[in-house]
Amino acid sequence: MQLDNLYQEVILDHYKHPEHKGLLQEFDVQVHHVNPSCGDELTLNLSLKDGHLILGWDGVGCAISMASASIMASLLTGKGINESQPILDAFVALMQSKGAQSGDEEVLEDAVAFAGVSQFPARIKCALLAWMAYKDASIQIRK
Amino acid sequence: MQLDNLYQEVILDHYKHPEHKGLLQEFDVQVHHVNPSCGDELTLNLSLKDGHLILGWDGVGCAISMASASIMASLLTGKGINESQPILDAFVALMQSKGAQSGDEEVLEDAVAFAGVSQFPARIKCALLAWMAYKDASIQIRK
Amino acid sequence: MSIELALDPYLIRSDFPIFNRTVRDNKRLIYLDNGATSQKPEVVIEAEANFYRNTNAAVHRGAHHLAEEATEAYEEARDSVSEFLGAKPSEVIFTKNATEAINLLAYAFTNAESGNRFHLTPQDRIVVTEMEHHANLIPWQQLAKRSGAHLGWFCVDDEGRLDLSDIDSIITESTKIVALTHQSNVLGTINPLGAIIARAHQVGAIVVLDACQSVPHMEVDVASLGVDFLAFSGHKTLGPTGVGVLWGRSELLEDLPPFLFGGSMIETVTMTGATWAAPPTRFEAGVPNMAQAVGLSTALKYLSNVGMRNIHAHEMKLTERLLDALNEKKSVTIFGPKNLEMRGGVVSFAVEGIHPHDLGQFLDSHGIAVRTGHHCAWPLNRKLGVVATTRASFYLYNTDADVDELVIGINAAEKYFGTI
Amino acid sequence: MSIELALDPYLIRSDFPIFNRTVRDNKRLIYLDNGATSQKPEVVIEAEANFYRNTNAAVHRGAHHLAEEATEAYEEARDSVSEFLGAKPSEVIFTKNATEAINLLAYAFTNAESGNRFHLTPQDRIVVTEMEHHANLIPWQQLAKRSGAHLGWFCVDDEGRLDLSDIDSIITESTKIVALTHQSNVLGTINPLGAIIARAHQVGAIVVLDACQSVPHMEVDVASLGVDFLAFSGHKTLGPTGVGVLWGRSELLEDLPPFLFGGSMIETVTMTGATWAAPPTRFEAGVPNMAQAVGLSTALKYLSNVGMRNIHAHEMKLTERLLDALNEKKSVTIFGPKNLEMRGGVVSFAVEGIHPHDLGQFLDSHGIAVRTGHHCAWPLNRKLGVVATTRASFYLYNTDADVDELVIGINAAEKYFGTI
Ligand SMILES: Cc1ncc(COP(=O)(O)O)c(C=O)c1O
Ligand SMILES: Cc1ncc(COP(=O)(O)O)c(C=O)c1O
Repeated sequence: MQLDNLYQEVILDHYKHPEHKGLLQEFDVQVHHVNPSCGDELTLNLSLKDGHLILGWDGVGCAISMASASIMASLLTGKGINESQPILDAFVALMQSKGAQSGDEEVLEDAVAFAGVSQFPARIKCALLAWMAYKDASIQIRK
Repeated sequence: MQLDNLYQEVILDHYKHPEHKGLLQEFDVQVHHVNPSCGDELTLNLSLKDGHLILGWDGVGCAISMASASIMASLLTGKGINESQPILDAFVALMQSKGAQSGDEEVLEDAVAFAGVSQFPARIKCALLAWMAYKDASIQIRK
Repeated sequence: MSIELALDPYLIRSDFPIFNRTVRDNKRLIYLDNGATSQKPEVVIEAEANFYRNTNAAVHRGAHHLAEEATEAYEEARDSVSEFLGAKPSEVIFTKNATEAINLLAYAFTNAESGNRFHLTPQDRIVVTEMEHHANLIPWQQLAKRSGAHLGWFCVDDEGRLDLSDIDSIITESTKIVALTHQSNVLGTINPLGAIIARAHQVGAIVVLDACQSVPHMEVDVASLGVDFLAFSGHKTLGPTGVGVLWGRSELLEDLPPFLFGGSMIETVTMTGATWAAPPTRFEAGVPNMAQAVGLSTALKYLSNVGMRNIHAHEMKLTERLLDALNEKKSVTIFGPKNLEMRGGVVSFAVEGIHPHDLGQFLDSHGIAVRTGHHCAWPLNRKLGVVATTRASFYLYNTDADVDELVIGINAAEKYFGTI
Repeated sequence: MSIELALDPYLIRSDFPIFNRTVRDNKRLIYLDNGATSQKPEVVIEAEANFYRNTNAAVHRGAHHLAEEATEAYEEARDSVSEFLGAKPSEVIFTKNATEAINLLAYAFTNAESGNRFHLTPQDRIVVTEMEHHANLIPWQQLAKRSGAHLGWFCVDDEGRLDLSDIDSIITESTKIVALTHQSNVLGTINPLGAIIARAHQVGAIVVLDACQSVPHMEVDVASLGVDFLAFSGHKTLGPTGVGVLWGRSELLEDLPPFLFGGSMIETVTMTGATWAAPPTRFEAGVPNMAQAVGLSTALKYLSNVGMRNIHAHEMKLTERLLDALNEKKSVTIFGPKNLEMRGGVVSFAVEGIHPHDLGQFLDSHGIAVRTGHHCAWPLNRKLGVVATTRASFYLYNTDADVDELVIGINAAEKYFGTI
């Protein structure tokens, strides 16, 4: 069933048990992103400690957008900011692949579960919401 | 040939040899009408002498609009203003008849030649240009 | 028995080619997104196609045979629309959609010079409601901004109805425009126009009705409604995309300044200025959407043949069936009237624990097309305290089976997402 | 021999169903009114029809299967238009016709607040030309009026060319907009853009090109043209009615305020204000003309398959044939270039002693559709000293025989009206 390509086990798990959810007490950057086509909202906190990223987030949205935030936060927390760039790039490329790629598990780890999303054009924005917020925040934090 | 219904002999005659063409030296009312869809223009002078209408006109336009001005001016000059109303009404009704009427020669005289025009929707405005100018002028002169 | 069936949706479906296709791995198409756009019967598709095949020419601009026939076809389309609405042909303006129709009006106000009845000043007031579609909200926000006029609004109560208790302090003596929807595209609520129109006209305001969700689904007669302007979209009315209608009372249209400037809407033009043609041409600049107007008129004739009362009755039957099923489910919250009183065939709801986007996706995998999101009524969503809802909206071709499939689908989604 | 025929109009005609009909008592249709609107090949008609039959749903608004397919079809249409123009997809805005495209721009200037690059003040200048279609004149007149900016223009000389001798005093340092037509819809003149664009960009003005008469008939590549905005109509380009295009450079569109307000063009909305989506959606409020966009893209593909150079060459051959015949007739005055240099396939003329309306009517009785009147370019007509002209305009399906019939028709009209 096509739907299972979209709602992979790991996505539904993160949706039900989100990680790094909750805003940070202290943070260097906070961004708020909205998906205008559906109203989903996401607030992302970013802080850099000894060159390591700490992410916290909160939001309302669908399983795809919330799981994506959860998986992204897990994946990037602890990484260096430069280290995060190829991961971001790989995720964006995966989303634009129209189902042609399955994603590099070395780089994306659990986030390869979103490969199926790229076949559902209307849902790509959901999966990207957190990542675009991160992109924005990471630009700000570099300044 | 359908075209001959439109360009009746009498219409082409009036077009080539227009009557009452030329503005009056003295007049009570002058109106200027334009057909926005083709740019045709008509100036109509009206004066009342002892209760009798005198019409003069000038303009640029197609055979239909110019012949209509000529025939109208001949028909109405010398008539009383109240007498002109049923003639105007009859002409307008003829134009709206979509070819169903042939016109009352008692009332419209030579103007029945325009009966064929009512089958050409795009040309009705041409035939009506002078008459609408007259309608406008006659309202002003009554004031 | 069959004599009692005024409307047989199965017969009607056979007129709509799209129901010959399937979606998502061979599922039957259960199209419940009629609030967004309607499907088209083959007669409408053919009417548009045949205009191109037989009659195509620029209207109002040529004396040749084709141009005559095109003009006749286009003006006959205007006649049918006016007949459908109980209006005069010269009161019907073809636009590209309802959004343009409402913007036309809002910009025309801005183009009105001092002395013109449509001229607004900072002392004036514009009134809308909290349940407006963005298309009937933002144009007025922007007009308020341009003119300095004040924007006020009626709130929506817990039942999804307009709160009219403060009507006299909302529609004040300085109110010039009251713009509201006939039927909410989210809640299904049909608004009580009588009291609002009476108060608006008492203070000399004009009433603009967004009839996008009513004209396609019920009998709408502008003469008896008493509003001053009305807008709807062709594509929600079985008609083509790319055509909408603004209706306005002729005395008002006479004085209304133009909006789009260009060919055909003029009387005379010089390098420095222009004067305007009479309505409706004043408001139709450029070569119009002729084939679409012809398609729309065919759609309205199709609707009239089925009968607008039959259509409304049919939709209410489906709505009742859905409300009955959803009212029974504890996990479901219905937004808007929970019974059939003063409501149309639009039902928005939430299913506990499942985001509308996920529910919509799940239903889609069963061939069921619903809409999820804010439905272009973001302020209303905020009022309801949700970021999005799931909406099912009916039309004449929907069946009891469509409703049942939707309910089965919702139950299955709850299992799939593990919320029950 | 036949290998040399890059374009066979007889083969092409067989793609256009309208040529199966006759006009006025069984006359062959000789359609020479392409400047007003073009005929449609069956592939375009079917593309629009098949959108309704298979893919119809509201784009960008639903997650269901049909909505996905509709969105894909609509965005693919945008891609084809951008490819045809040598532009980026995000630079292509679908409007209802070219008139709306130009009005969009003119109103967007008015919506620009102080600080925005599109904000105009009474110190600014807008420049047009004397040969503009009303659609590219009145919107700028009105913008001048709204903003207080000054409207200036290039004049047309006796040969029907723009007089650029005063270019530096017409496009002054304070000029913000230069709006002109690529090809005159009356004279056929193709304007020399190079000098004008260079001067406009030197003073920081944007150049708006009315490409209604060029995009359908010749290769137009926005990248090499160097203009900033460009508008054309679908219906003149073998496409459906009800669709037009505004193209704009992305850096400019980024900053351009919206025009029509409503659904889909927003980012966020509250009761009191809204923020806007990125281009091109910012400029496409409401459910768009989806089927028409798809039809237009099919039309552009059809044109590309025939080849824009072939089409232009073919039209120039017909134009030469007509000019040769008319130049020989003492009773005929041609308005505009009398040779093929920098001109397109549009020929306006006067026949001594016969009003254009009468000539058009006579030709129509022989099956020949030409246009008569001011062609929505009234100021140009005044400059030419006529109230109206007769215009023949060609397209890819016209034949030498069409030209010959026109010339025979003109001769016959002179006999009929007794002017020779
Ligand atoms: C040069 C020119 N500009 C603008 C237009 C307006 O196009 P439309 O009527 O399709 O908006 C036309 C055609 O009528 C034209 O020929
Ligand atoms: C209530 C309401 N108003 C306005 C609109 C806008 O209609 P359109 O998008 O066809 O312009 C819609 C539909 O989207 C609607 O439901």
